[in-house]
Amino acid sequence: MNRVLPILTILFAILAFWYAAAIWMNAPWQNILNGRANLENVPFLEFAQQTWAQDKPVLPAPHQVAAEIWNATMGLEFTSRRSLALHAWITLSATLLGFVFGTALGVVLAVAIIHNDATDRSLMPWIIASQTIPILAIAPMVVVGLGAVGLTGLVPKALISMYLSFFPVVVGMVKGLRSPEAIQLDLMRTYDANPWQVFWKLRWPAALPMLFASMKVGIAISLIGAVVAELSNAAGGGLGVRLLTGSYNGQTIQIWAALFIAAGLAAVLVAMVGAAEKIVNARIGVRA
Amino acid sequence: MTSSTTGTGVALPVVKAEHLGLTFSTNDGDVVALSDVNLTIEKGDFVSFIGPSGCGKTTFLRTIADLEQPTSGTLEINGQTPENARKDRAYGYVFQAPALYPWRTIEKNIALPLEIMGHSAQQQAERIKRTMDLVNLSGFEKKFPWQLSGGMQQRASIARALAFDADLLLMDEPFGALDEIVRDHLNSELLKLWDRTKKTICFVTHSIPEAVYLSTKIVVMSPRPGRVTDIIESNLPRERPLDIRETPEFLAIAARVRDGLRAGHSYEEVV
Amino acid sequence: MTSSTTGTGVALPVVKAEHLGLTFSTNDGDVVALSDVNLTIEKGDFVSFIGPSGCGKTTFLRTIADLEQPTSGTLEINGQTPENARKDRAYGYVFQAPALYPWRTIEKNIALPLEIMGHSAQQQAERIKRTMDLVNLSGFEKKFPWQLSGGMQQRASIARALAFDADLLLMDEPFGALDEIVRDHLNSELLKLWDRTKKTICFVTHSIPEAVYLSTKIVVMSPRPGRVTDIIESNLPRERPLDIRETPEFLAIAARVRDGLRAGHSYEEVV
Amino acid sequence: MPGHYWFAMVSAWGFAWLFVDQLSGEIRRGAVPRKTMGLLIPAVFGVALLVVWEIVTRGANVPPVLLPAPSAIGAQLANSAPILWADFVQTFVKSVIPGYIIGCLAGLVVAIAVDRSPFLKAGLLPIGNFMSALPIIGIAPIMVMWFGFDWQSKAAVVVAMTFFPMLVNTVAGLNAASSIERDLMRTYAANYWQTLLKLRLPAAGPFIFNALKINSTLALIGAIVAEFFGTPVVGMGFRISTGVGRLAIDLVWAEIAVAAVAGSAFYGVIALIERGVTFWHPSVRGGRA
Amino acid sequence: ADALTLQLKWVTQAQFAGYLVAEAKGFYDEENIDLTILPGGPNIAPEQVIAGGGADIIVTWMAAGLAARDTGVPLVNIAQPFKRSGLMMICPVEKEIKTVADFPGHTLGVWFFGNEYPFFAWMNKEGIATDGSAGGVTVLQQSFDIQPMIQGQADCISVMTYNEYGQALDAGYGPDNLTIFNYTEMGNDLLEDGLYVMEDTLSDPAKVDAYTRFVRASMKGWAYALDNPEEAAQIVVDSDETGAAELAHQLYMVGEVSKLVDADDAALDMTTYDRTVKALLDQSIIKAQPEGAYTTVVTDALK
Ligand SMILES: Nc1ncnc2c1ncn2[C@@H]1O[C@H](COP(=O)(O)OP(=O)(O)OP(=O)(O)O)[C@@H](O)[C@H]1O
Ligand SMILES: Nc1ncnc2c1ncn2[C@@H]1O[C@H](COP(=O)(O)OP(=O)(O)OP(=O)(O)O)[C@@H](O)[C@H]1O
Ligand SMILES: Cc1ncc(C[n+]2csc(CCO)c2C)c(N)n1
Ligand SMILES: [Mg+2]
Ligand SMILES: [Mg+2]
Repeated sequence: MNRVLPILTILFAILAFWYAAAIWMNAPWQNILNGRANLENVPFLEFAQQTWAQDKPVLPAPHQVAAEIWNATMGLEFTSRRSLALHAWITLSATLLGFVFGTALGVVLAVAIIHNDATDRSLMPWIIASQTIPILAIAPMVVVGLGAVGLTGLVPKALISMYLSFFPVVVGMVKGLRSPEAIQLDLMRTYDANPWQVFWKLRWPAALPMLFASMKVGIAISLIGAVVAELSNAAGGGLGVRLLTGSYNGQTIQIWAALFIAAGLAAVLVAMVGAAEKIVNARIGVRA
Repeated sequence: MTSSTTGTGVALPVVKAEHLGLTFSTNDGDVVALSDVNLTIEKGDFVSFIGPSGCGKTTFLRTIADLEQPTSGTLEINGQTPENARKDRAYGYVFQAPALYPWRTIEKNIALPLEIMGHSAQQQAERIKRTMDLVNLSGFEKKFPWQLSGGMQQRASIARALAFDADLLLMDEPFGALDEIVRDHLNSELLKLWDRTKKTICFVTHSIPEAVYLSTKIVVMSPRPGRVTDIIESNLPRERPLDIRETPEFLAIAARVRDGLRAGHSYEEVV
Repeated sequence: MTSSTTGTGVALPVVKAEHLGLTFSTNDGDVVALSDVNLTIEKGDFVSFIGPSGCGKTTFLRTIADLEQPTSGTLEINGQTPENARKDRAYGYVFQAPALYPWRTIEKNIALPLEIMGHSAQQQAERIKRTMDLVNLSGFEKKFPWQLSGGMQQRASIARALAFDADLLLMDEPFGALDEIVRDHLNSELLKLWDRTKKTICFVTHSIPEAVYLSTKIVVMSPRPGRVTDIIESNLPRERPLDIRETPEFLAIAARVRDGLRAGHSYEEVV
Repeated sequence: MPGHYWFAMVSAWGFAWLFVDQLSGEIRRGAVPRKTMGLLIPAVFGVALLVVWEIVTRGANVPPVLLPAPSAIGAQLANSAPILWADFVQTFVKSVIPGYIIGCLAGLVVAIAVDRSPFLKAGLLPIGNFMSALPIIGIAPIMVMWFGFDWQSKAAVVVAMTFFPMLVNTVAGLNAASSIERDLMRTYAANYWQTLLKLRLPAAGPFIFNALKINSTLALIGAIVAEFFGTPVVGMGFRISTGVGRLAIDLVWAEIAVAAVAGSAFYGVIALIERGVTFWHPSVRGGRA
Repeated sequence: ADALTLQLKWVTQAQFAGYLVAEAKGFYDEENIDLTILPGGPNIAPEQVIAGGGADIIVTWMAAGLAARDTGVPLVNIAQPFKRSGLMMICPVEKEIKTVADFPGHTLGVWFFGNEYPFFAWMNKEGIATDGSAGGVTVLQQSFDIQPMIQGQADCISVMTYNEYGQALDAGYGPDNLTIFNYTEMGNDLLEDGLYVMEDTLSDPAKVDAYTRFVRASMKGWAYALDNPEEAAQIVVDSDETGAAELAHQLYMVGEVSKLVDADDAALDMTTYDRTVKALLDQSIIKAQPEGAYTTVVTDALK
C-alpha cells in the first residue's frame, strides 16, 4: 500500500506535466488548423481539447497513447501483423535470448580476464574498442553475413543484443570478482584452494551485488539492442520496425504507443532482475 | 598429511628461518616488519610469539603461511619452500580477524575448508558438530556471522581451523576476544589436542601467563624493525593443570618474558 | 557538550536502564540478547562490563548509543531518550572492531569526527597529534588502515574516539589486541584522562584485573539471556598506581568478580 | 583461401599469442616495467588482429564493400583526416561529452534523491526503470523534434542513454557501506549530507565508476546512432550512414576506427581516474581495475 | 523452379506494388520462379547486400547503382520500370521561396543514404554552393518523413510524389500553400527504381533466362497493379510484415506511382540514362563514363 501512493503521486505529476506540454507543443499546428477553418477566439478549454485530439500531434496526449496501446494489443488478434502485442513478443524473445547469451558471455570473459593476465591485457582493450563500434553500422553486415550461413530471424537480433549487453556484465563482473578482501583471499590460499574453488566459494558470492547491478543495465541495453537490430532487419517485425515504419508514415501516436510498450517491457524486465536479487539476498543472509 | 621426515627418517625442523627479513614498501616509505629473524621450530613444539603491537608477529606467521614473501634470508617449512608446504596443506591458520564469509552461515563457514579438501558430507557434518561443541557455539549453526558477537565470531574461526587436521597450527591471537573462563577452557582443550595429536603450534598472544602456560618455547619480539630478542625454552612438564600457574617455575618464566618484553619495548623511545 | 543536570541543578544519572530487554529476531528464531537489565550510572562513574562471550555487553553499549532499539523496558541517557542523547553528541564510541574507513589515512580517520563536528583545521591538527601520540602511533599518520597491524588499527580507533570531547565514553574491549605493556600504559593514561575531565566511562573488558584496576563499578553479566548478575562497587581510591594490583583489597574485588563470572557462566550447562 | 594464406594467418596469430603470453609472464614476475610493456600487449594483439584481417580479406577475396582490408582503411584515414576531424568534433566534443556529463550527473542526483526519500524511491525508481530502455531509435526522432537537428538533440539522446546505468549503479553503491561504518556515523550524529559525503559516496565509488565506464562507450554509440535520424551534414554517425549508402565502406571503417580510438581513450581516462580515486578498494589494491 | 532473391530499396510499400502483386498473384510461379522478397530500410544498402551475396536482384536508383559500379560493385541495369522521377522539393509559402534563386541562405532537407545525388546534381547545375559557404544553402540530413517541415527546422524538404507529399496533403499542406520544385518538370530527373544484377551472372545463359522470366512476371504484376489499384493496395498492406502500412495511404501511392511507371515497357530510356550519367560525371560522383552498366538482353528477350 505504501508503495502505491508514491507511484501514483509521481505518475499524476507526470501526467499533469504531459498534458500541459501537449497543449504547448501542439498549439502552433492547432492555430494553423483553426486559422484555415476560420475559427477564432477558441476558448482555452476547447483549444486544449483540440490539441489533445490531433491526428498527428507533435506530442500526443496520454489518453491517445493509452487508447492506441489498448487498441493495438487488446483490440486485435495476437497473430495480427498490426498487433503491438505480437511485435512486443518478437522483440522480447530476441531481448531475452540476447540477454542470456550476453550475460553468459560477459561472465565467461570476466572469469578469463581475472584469471589470466594475458587475456586481461590483450582482450580488455579490444572488448572496450568493440563497444565503440556503432552497431547500427555493422548490423546490416551482420544480418547479411549471418543470412549467408543460414541464420535468420531471431538469432541475428539476439546476437546484436548480446553484443551490447555483455559489456556491462564484463565490466561489472571484473570489478565484482576482484572485490573480495585480501584476508578472504588469504584464507583460500591457506587451504590451497584451486582457482575453481576460489571462484565458486569466494569470488562469485562476493561479486553478486555487482552482478545484479550489471544485469539490470544489461537487460535494459539488451532491449535497446534488439530494437536497434530490427532497424536492419525490417522483415521480421518487432517494436523497432514499428517505431521506424510508424515514423515514415508520420503516425506519431503509434510511435509513442510502441515506445511505451518497449519502455514497459524494460521496466518489467528490470524489476524481474530486481526480484531475483531480493530472493538471492535473502538466501545468502544479506543484512536487511 | 605431510611427512616432516626425510627418507632416512631424520626429523626435519617444521619451521626454519635464517636471517629472515621482510620490508613493506608503502606510499609513505618503507616499513621494516621483520629483520634478521633466526628461528627453528621442531615437530611437536608449542611456540608462543609475544611482543608489542606492530612488531611483526602477524607478518612472521603470514610468511610461514606463504602469504607474504620474505625480502631477504631463507625460510623452510618441513624442509620445503613455504609455497610447497602450503600446497601440501601443511598448516591450519587462525587469522587475527575472524574472516568469516558473510554469505555463509556459521556451519557453512566451518565446512568451507572441508568442502575444499573434499571431505564427504557425512564427515563434514560430524566434524562441524565436534568443533562447534569444542568452542561452545552449538545452537548457532544456522546464524550468519553478523548475528554473532565478536568473541563468538572468533570462536567460529577457531573451529574452522580445527575442523581439518593440519600438522601445523598457526594461531594469531585466537583467544584475544574471549573472557577468562572460556579462555582457560580453550587453553586446556588446545593443550589436550596438542598432546594427543602431536601437532606443532605457533601461537601469537599478548597474555604472558597464557604464553607460559601453553608453550614449550616462547619467542619474544621487539618492535620496528621486528627482531627476535629472546627465545625462552620452557621446562614445565608436558602435563599442565591450570594451577601450575601459581608455581615458582611458572612465575620465573613469566618474569623473564615480561622483562624481555619491557626491554624490547620501544615505548620510552617513541613517546 | 551537554549538561547532565536539570535546570534545578540536581544531577541526573548518565545512564538509567529499567527492565531493559532486547530480543533479536533472526531467520532461525529469536535470540534474547538482554533481559531485565536494571542499571544506573552516575556522572563520573567508570563502569566496567565483564561477562562471557555473547552475553550481551556489546548489545548493551549499542543500545545506550541508540544503535539498537530496546524491545522492552526503558533507557534514559542524561535524562533524555538515547536518540536525543546521540543527537546531542553525548558520547564517543570505540567499537569492538576498528571500523576505520579504508579510503582515509590514519590521521584522516581520526579527523573524521572533528570534521563532522566542525572543528577548525588547526584544532584538528592539534588534536590528531595529541591523540596519536597518546596511543603511540606517531609516524603512521599517512598510512592507510590496511597497512597497520591489528593492534595498531585498534589504537587508531581509540584515538579517533578520544579526539573529540564527549562526556560519556563507550569503549568495547578497546585494549583487547594490545600487549601488556601498552595496555598498562593506556590504562593509566585513561585513568588520568578520566580523573582530569570527570568523564563517565563504560568499558567492556575480558580482563578481570583491568576491570578492577580501572573501575568505580563493575557490572558482571551472564549469558543468554543476557542478565546483570552482580554489580560491584569498588572502594579503591581514585588515585591508583599500577602496583595497587597486588593489594589485598584489589585481590578481594577480583576474586568476587571471578566468582560472579564463573557462577553466571553457562559453560558447564552447555558443553 | 589458398594454403599460404592459411599458413600466414595461423603463424601471425600464434606468434602474437606466444609473445603476449611471455610478456605478461615477465610483467607478473616484475622482470619488465608494467607501465610501458603493459601497453605493448594490447598493441601486439591489435597488430596481430589487423594482420589476420588483412590476410583474410585478401585471401578469401572478401568484397571490399562488405569488409575492406585494414590497409585500405588506413589509406582512407590518411586521406580524409580533415573530414574525420570535423566529424569527431561534431559528435564527440559537442554531443558525447556534454551529454555524458549531464546524463551521469542526472543519474547520480536522482539516485541520491531516491536514496534520500523513501517516497521518491517508491515513486521514481519504477519510472527510472521505465526510462531505462527507451530505445534510442524511439527517442532520437523525439529529441530531434524537441531540441532541433544539431548536436543538442544528440546530446539529449546521450543523456537519456547514460542516465539509467548511473542510476542503477549508484543506488546499488549507496548500499555498499557496511553497517558498522554507518553505525560510526550515527554515533557522531552526522547529518545526512555528512554521511553521504564522507561515507556513502566514497563507498559507492567502485559502483559509480562502473557506470562511468559503461557509459563512456554507451554515450558514443548513442550519439552516433542518434545522428541517423537527421543531422547537419557532419558527424560520425552521419558519415557512417551516408557512407554505407554510397558504398564508401572504407570511409565508414575509417570513421569506426576513429570512434574506437576515441572511445577507448575515453574509457582509459575514466579507468585511470578510477584507479586514483578508488585506490583503497580491494579490486584496485590487489591488482588492476 | 529457379530461386531468386529480390532486395527492395525501401520498406514494403506500394512503390514496389508490381513485385508484391506478381508474387501474390502467382505470376512468378507461372514463370517457374521461386522469389523471395526482402524489404529494405534506412540502413540497408541493396548494393551492399547484393555484393555480399544476400540477393540476386536489387531495386535501386540509377545514381546509386552507377556510383556503386564506380566503387567496384559491377552492377548492371537489366530493366527500368520507373521512367520518371517522383522526387520533389517543397517549401511552405511563408518561407518566401518562389524560385531557385531564392534558395541561398535557406536550410534544405535532403535524404542521404544514396538518395542525395539528384539534389546535388541539381544544385551543381544551378551553381549553388552546398558546402555551407556564404551565398550557398545549408543542407540538413533529413529524416525520412515530413517532420522537419512541420516543425520548421528546414525551409524546404524533400518528398516523393507518391509518399511524403501525400502525408503533407494529409497534414493540410497543398499546392496553394506550398512552393513545389518537381525534379521531372525541371528536367533534372535522374532515373529511379530500376532492376540491377551482378555483371558476372550475365555470362550464364540460364541466369539470364531466369532474369527474363522474372522481369516478365514483374511487368505483368505492374500492369495488374496499375489496373487494379484497390486490390494492389490491399496486397501491399497484406504483404507488410510490420503491420504499419495503411490502406488509404497505399492506395494513394499506387495512384501516384502509376504516373511514373510504364508497365508495358521495361526497357531503359537512353535519353534519361545519358542525362543521369552526365549529371553524375559533372559532379564527379562517378569518375569515368560507365561501360556496360546496362544490358538490353533481358528487355530484348521480352519483346
Ligand atoms: N600490507 C602492509 N603494508 C605496509 N605495512 C604493513 C603491512 N602489513 C603490516 N605492515 C607493517 O608491518 C609492521 C608489523 O605488522 P604486524 O601486523 O606483523 O604486527 P603484529 O606484531 O602482528 O602487531 P599486532 O599485535 O598489533 O597485531 C607494522 O608496522 C605494520 O604497520
Ligand atoms: N544483529 C544481530 N542479530 C541477531 N543476533 C544478534 C545480533 N547481534 C548480536 N546478536 C546476538 O546477541 C547476543 C549478544 O551479543 P553481543 O554482541 O552483545 O555479545 P558480547 O557480550 O558483546 O560478546 P563478546 O564478548 O563475544 O563480544 C549473542 O548471542 C549474539 O548472537
Ligand atoms: C516513406 C518513405 N520515405 C522516404 C522515401 C525516400 N525514398 C524515396 S525513393 C527511395 C528509394 C527507393 O526508391 C527512398 C529512400 C520513401 N520512398 N519512402
Ligand atoms: Mg598482528
Ligand atoms: Mg562484544
